[in-house]
Amino acid sequence: MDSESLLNHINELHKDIIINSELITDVPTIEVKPEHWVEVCSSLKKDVKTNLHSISNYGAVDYREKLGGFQLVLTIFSHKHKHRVTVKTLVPAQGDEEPEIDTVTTVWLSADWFEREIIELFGVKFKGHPDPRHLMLDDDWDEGFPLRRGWTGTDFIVKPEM
Amino acid sequence: MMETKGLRTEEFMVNMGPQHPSTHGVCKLVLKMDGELVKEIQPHVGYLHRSIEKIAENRTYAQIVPFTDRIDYCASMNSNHAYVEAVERMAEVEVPERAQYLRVIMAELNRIASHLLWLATFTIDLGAVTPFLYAFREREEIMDMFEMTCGQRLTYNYMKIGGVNWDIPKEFVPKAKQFLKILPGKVDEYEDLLTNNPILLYRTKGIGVLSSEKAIEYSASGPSIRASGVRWDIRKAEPYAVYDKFDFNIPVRYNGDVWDRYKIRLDEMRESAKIVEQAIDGLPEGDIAKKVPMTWKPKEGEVFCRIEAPRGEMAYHIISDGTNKPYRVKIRTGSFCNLQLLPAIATNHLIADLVAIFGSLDIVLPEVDR
Amino acid sequence: MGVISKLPVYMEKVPGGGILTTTAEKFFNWSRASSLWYMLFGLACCAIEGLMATGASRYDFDRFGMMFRASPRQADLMIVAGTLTHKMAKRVKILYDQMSEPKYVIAMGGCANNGGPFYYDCYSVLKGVDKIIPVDVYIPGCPPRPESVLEASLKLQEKIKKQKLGEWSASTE
Amino acid sequence: MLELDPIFDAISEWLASFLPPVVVTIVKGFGTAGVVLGVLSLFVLFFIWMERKVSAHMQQRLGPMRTGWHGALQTVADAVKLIQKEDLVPSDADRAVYFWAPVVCFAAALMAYLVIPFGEGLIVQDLNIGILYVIAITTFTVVSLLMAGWGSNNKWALLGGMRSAAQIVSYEVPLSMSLIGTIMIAESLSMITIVESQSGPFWNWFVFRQPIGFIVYFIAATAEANRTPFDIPEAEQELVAGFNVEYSGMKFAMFFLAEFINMFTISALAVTLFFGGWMAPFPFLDFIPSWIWFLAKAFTSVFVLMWFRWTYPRIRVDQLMGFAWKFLLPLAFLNIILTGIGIYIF
Repeated sequence: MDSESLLNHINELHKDIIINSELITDVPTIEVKPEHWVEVCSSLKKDVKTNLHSISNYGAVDYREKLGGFQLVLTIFSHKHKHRVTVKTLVPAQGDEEPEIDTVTTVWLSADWFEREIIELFGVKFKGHPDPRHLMLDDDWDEGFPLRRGWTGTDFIVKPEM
Repeated sequence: MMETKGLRTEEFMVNMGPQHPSTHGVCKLVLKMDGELVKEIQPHVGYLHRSIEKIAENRTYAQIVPFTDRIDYCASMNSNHAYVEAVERMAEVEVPERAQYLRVIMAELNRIASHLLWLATFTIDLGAVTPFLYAFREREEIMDMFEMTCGQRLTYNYMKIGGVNWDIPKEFVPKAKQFLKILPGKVDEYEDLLTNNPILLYRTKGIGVLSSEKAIEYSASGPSIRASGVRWDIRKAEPYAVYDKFDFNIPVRYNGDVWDRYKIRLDEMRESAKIVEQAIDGLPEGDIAKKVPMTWKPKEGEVFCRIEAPRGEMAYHIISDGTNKPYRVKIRTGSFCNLQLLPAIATNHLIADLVAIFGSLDIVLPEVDR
Repeated sequence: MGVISKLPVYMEKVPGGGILTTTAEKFFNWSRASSLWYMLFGLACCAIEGLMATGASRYDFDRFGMMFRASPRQADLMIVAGTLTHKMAKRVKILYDQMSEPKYVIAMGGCANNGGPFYYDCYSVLKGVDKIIPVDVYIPGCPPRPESVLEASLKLQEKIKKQKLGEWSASTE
Repeated sequence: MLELDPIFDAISEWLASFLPPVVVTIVKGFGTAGVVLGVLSLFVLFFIWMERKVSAHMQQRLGPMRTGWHGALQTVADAVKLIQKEDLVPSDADRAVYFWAPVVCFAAALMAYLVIPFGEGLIVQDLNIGILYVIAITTFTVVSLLMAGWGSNNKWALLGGMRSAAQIVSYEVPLSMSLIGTIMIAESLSMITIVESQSGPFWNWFVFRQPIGFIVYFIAATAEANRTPFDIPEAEQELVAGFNVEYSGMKFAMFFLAEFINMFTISALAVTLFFGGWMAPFPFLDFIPSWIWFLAKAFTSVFVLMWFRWTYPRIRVDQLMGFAWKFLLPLAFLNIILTGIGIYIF
């Protein structure tokens, strides 16, 4: 199945849920609302034609100024069909808020560490995450969420503009 | 059975690391042990978290390349390659063919170097010290070639957006040819020392079995998944650079134990040597880089691009907002997922096996922590 | 430690003790300089160059009598090879405290010296290992070549050979 | 000519000429102990240097080069440095046990030399239960390693100590069994008698009459001395440094020296029991002093042990046990039966 027909297939599968769909550098990319996040993910994994069993990448982007929230970008792929799909969702947040969304560790086991990283670096909480401790940062870290835009901490030296 | 009434046994916790000879860097494994038996493993990482993703937000596209060297210091060329490939794909920059060939030559040489380094540390994990030094002997030859090309031994900063920074000197080709001639013999020598050694066989066969279902479920990649019977190599599946022009095989093995992961890397060294040989023979003349101005600004957009690094899939998700600095760079590495599956395959093994399994997964900690 | 560091005090009371002290001093310094056992402790990129490549056949630390020990108790020299993060810094301090006197530290590479490429815009890296433990020799480079690591160990040997009995390590100052 | 035996005799006669017998015995005792300790220390210094040189040349390196000729004084420097090191005791350690462990280890290693004949007449005391004594004394090492593991109050050290206990106790059995064949042929437990019953050309050596016994002995002895491939008690990659992880300075040096003394003990025992002790391979070579023959053979054996160490990977702990009980022990029993049949026939 080439990317275009795959995108059509997914669009058909979740006709009412998908907000936006496009091909980005030949990867089918869909955007869903946060409330449909787990539902879409698990159906993408289970559907025979998509069969997306592995996580390729899972990260967050701080779009609080532009779109008013954190965007989760999940790229998943299938060893069986050798294709991949990107799923996005926008978790609404303003200022220092720590928004919450359902976890996808129930769908993919390997989402565990990716989500832990997002929790500590962006401050997006995952409902039902089995082990929401710090992964990269020290246990007693209390300087906020460093990957948020405009964050500064005590030992953080910004490079002067040349 | 011995009468154990009245004897009290106790499980105990042990911290393996962050400074431990066989965690290959600064990883902490919290083990729950029943005597020698490992009952529970909890990896703790982040001791080398260098916030490269944060730094990347404040650097121009060209300035990020040196940081990619340091993500996977055992295979810097491959990290470079992943990053420049991603940026070029996003901004649709054409790369001259000679540069593409040079990238492939360097990336594959670095794959051999990385596997040699892995072999060295893996044998040391099993208690054999001498093969370590033999593997390093060959690695030094590759380091020499890199050094004559770009002046560095470990962090090369060789590739740039639109091509490569330096052309190869004229001594490079004869040196590389000579190295490729001796390499298969040397790999056979390691096999003589290790593969035919019954102790190594006992230590590795049937240990730490990773089934193909589990490998897929945990998103494993690289040699670790290929040893479990999944034919997955991005060089073949989604050819980037000029990999589609070369004739090479993807070694696949089916048992998924430590032994298979060991054998597959030896086979991969031979295959990589084949690619380098073909690339050197077919190296076209021409420019080594397309001119990209200092104040270069790609148009708005995003890209997700992945390549096959020695430790599995290495991918960059880059978002551009139209300025000269990327809005967000997310780095996905092979070791990050491969370390995650360690508890799944190493529990209920002896501690000596845990060391062997950890070694066989070929984990480099800065790749996990970034 | 202990008795030997007080040796000059006792020796002064003996006639001709001064000469004896100097000779003993030379002998002890020679022994410490030519038997630097380094701890098997790598942090990042520099570990490959500083510990593995330098220990391997082409450069060979063993020529200078340097041998690796896995346990900090038995090591004399700690080569801080690589980036030191805040999370790791506490552990490095513990390791340093576990080493027995006399002990020496080489800070290898830009990151260990002052944060190196991770000085600006980085929230998790300690800007220099000398903020937590005393350092004897600094090696610049990212990563330094194995030759410069050998040079550093020779410089450290020179430093040890000039030491007086009783003022052995930087931490006793 | 170069035989050392008469020198010692002369000294004791000279002492007896002006001292009462009791004092002579005491002086002789301390003197011999001093000589053995001195000679052994020299050997051990040499072995450590040799180990580093042998490993280096096997690995295409040079090894120590800067201290003396080809680093010959390297071990001296190491030893003097270790004396200067601070003596650390972990705060939670069991102090008495922690302190005595290296002492017991070192003493046990030394005591075996009471019955090892270094040359013709060069033996401290020819006990009529010589072999039994050596086997009994070398087992003390277990106690010391367990003490070290327990006393350090470190989990890695404890694991190392337990491993060594399991290992040495298991290998003690095939080791003793493998020697029975030799004893049956020599009809004695005394070292001197065993060596003398191998006199004549080299095909009289017991290694040709007891090949199975020798192989079992050598493997079991390698395990007893904790050498690779059986070095699991201090497996560097698994247990950091095993039982000696918390030891520093002189205490660590004692463990280190004891390891090399043990290595020489098993070599010396192999030479005595299987390679004709101080005997020359051919009777016409007798003009070379006996102690030179003995040392030449023992050093060759030490070299073989080093060769093992730098070639093989480490075996796993359960495989190690299985190997001792399932393979070596039956083989040793088989050897006893074969020897019995052989003696009955001839």
